[in-house]
Amino acid sequence: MQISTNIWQWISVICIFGMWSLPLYKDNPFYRVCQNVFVGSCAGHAIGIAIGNIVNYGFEPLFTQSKIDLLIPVILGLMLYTRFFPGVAWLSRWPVAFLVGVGVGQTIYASLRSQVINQSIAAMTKFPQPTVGATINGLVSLIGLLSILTYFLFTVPQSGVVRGMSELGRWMMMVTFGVGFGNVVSGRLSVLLGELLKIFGDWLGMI
Amino acid sequence: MRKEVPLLITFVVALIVMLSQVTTGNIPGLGVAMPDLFERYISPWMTVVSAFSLCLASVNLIVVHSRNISRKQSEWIYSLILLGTLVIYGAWCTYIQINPDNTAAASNYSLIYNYILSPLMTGQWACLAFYVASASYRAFRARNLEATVLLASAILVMLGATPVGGVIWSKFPVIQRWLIDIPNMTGQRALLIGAAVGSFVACLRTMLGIERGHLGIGGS
Amino acid sequence: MTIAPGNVFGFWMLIAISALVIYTIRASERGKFKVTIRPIAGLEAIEECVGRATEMGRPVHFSPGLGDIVTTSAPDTLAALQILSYVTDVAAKYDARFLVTIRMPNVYPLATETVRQGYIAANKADSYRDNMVRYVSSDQDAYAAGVIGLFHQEQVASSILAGLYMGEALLLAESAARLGIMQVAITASVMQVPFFVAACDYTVIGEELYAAGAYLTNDKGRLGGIAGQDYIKLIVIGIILIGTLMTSAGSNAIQSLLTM
Amino acid sequence: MSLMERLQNVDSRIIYVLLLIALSLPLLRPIGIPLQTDPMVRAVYDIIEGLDPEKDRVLLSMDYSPGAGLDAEVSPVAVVEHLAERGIKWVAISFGTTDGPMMTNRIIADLEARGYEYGKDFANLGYMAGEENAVRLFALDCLSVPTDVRGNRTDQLPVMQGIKTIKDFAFVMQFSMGTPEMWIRQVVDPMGIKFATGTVTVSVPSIVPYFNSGQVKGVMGGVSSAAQYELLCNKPGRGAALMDAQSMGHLLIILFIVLGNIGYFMVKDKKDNLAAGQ
Repeated sequence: MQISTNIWQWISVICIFGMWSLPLYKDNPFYRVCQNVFVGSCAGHAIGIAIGNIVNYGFEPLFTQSKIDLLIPVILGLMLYTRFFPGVAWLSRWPVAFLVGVGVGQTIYASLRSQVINQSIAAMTKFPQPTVGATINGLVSLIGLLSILTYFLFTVPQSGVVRGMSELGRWMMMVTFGVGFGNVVSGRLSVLLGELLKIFGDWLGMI
Repeated sequence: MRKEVPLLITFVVALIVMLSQVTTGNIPGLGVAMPDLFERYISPWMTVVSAFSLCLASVNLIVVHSRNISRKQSEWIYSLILLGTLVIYGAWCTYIQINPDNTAAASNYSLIYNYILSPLMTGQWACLAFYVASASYRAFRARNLEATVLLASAILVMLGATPVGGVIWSKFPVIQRWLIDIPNMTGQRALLIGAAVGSFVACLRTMLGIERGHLGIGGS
Repeated sequence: MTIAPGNVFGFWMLIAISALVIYTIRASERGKFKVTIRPIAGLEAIEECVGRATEMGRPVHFSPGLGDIVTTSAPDTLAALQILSYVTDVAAKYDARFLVTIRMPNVYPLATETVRQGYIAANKADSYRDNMVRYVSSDQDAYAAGVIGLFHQEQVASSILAGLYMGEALLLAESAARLGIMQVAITASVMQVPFFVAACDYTVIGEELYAAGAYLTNDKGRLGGIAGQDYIKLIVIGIILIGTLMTSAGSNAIQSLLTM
Repeated sequence: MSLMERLQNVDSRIIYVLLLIALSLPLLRPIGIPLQTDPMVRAVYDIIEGLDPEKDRVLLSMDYSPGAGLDAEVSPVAVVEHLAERGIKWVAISFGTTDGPMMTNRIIADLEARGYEYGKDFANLGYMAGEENAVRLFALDCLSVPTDVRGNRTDQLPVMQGIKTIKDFAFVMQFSMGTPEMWIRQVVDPMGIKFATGTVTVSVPSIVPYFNSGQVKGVMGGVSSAAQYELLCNKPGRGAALMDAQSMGHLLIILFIVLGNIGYFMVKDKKDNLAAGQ
């Protein structure tokens, strides 16, 4: 065992313990300090990056490469702040409308193309499959898919076949969620293991 | 003007972005293609406007905490700590962004980033492992048949995912594979299709200005 | 300008289903057909959430999720904002202490506007405070840390989480559960649902997120949109069934059509 | 309070401490539980075994950041170790995150310390901005990156000689924290290259459909894949020790679920009996 003599190593381990003190002990001043340092530093870092973006992607090309079109986002950006002046507060809707437009435009076709159409194509299986097992798997997939889609039919009265299908759909979803949970467990444990390696390896020198 | 312009902006921008994904070739009469329009204008504009909105949101953060401090509200000391670190990181990071040549400042900043901010982040992440454990214990109860199905598939996957499962029974990894490949893939696919349909309609309503509450314009 | 190869079918399908949805919205608005949605238990619980907090004299927390409005998470966030609009109404009605936390800076102006308008509409403009909507941090981990801090500091009584969530979902939900906070989660993020199911009192899943706005407000136009959504799903089910039959018969015509 | 009620109400902190112990002990004293190899991991190994060290070169797309921790980092370390062992030359580039080049440098530092030569055995082309568009651009013209992270001209690097487009690489592997759609859309489908991916455990189920369809030839997901890979290479490293800890963690969590349920049913039965007796 050889404890690290690097001051930064100590600081980083203190930070880890600070964050852990909430679950392992309870709400306490040490945790609160760490938590506020964390939120403050992340917010500060983000401000730095944002101002960097305004300068490097806005003012710099605007003034040195005279890309006049960049006046538009700069003005739109400044319009966000008109909300503080009641008379012209309505102007702050413009940049918001721009941002929403970008998001909506990005999604409207992409979700249809990559999620609806491509996934539908992937769902079209050839029956019968070469083996009995594969055929059964194919049937499970097809019926499962249709039943979950049926579950999400909001306006169709839930009776008869629809009811049966959507019940089945709920079951399929429960399996999916169970698999999701089981799978995430190993991922989360790995992160904790990584921290333990830091503590036992880099800091205490036991590994 | 107050209502129409924002709705028009959303529509036009959304149309350009959408068409940039669908079309190729120049727009008749303009000599520029939709994808270029998006890459050269809309996308960099968005970066700049987003940066301004981050500053706006930060103003809110600073105001809320300054108020806590000036009114000496309970726990104002934590607000002071938050603002203090915000100023240090904010000023330092801004300096580096604007003066990329100063490598000394950058390497010092990476020290406080790598050894303070980063361990706080991963420390917090690691808490997820704790919470997974306590949620498993406290909440994953076989209250009804559906919950039992969820539990059973979770346990089977966990057993299959680690070597110890294979040691207990050699079929666990096979079952895990099957659960991931067949029912899980089916479920994911169905939820993906459903969500895409839902989000399509939401986008359409917003693009056409039927949904406008987020702009603070009442009534549809 | 031409449609890029591989997008021909998609483009025309977009046009066709857009027309279909616009038609169902208009028809529903004019009362041509009546749309009823099956009950969604989790959404009914929102009022209980706010009521409980009011009784206890402690705040209600709302989060519109970790998603942005300039990326493909836009619809999730917009749907969450519709829910926010409803929660604001209820909070204003009950005079509850209200707290909205924001991760994405772009969402901040939208959320403040939604809440402010909500209070004005409820004739409670005086009760609106500018610290009701708080930006926390654009980093998802720091956001979670900040919100957990607020849970402790403000002694939050109930929490409504709507929109897109990532790994932090469990950090928020389990910390709240340990404090005995009543929670409703509404999300289409498949990976996070099991954790919400484990830690929250009510979970509304998948596409129900996008239907929530219509469900809560009973707005005829929105309900018409939901009906349109159902028709699209029926079309998709039809395409998959026909495609499967034709594939089994040895033809790839449907696949070729869809990837045209 | 009866034992059963107590079993239902164990303090979370006790659970956390038990979890810490269960994970720490195997780290300090590895048990050596035998591993089974996943066909998706084996596929990656087989591809690299099949490469010719004389002429084949490999491209690694390093798209993960330190935030993802160990789960993202172990797979590339195991694969690069295998490449180095077999003497296959590789080139790294990053599209997904600006942290990518730094993560590559960590791996390179270790190799250089053991006598491998930068520029001849491997190179780090740094970060290329533009996400999907950048991937497409690089695939069509690999020299569109003018210099590497050390300021060498890309076309002068010995390891880059004869490489013009992505098709000149015998094998491409992306290491990320998510799913490889970017590469599939822009390169794999249109240009038909041999492609595999390494990611974090959580993302594996979403990649399975692409493995089944053959678009992705092999998948590594997190610590467990890396441990299996090290075993295939006969070089048990960190991964194998971590897997023992993983196993213990999983068993403990399953135990918690079972205990919670036993307590729940016992108490419920008792209540049901009381209700029936009244």
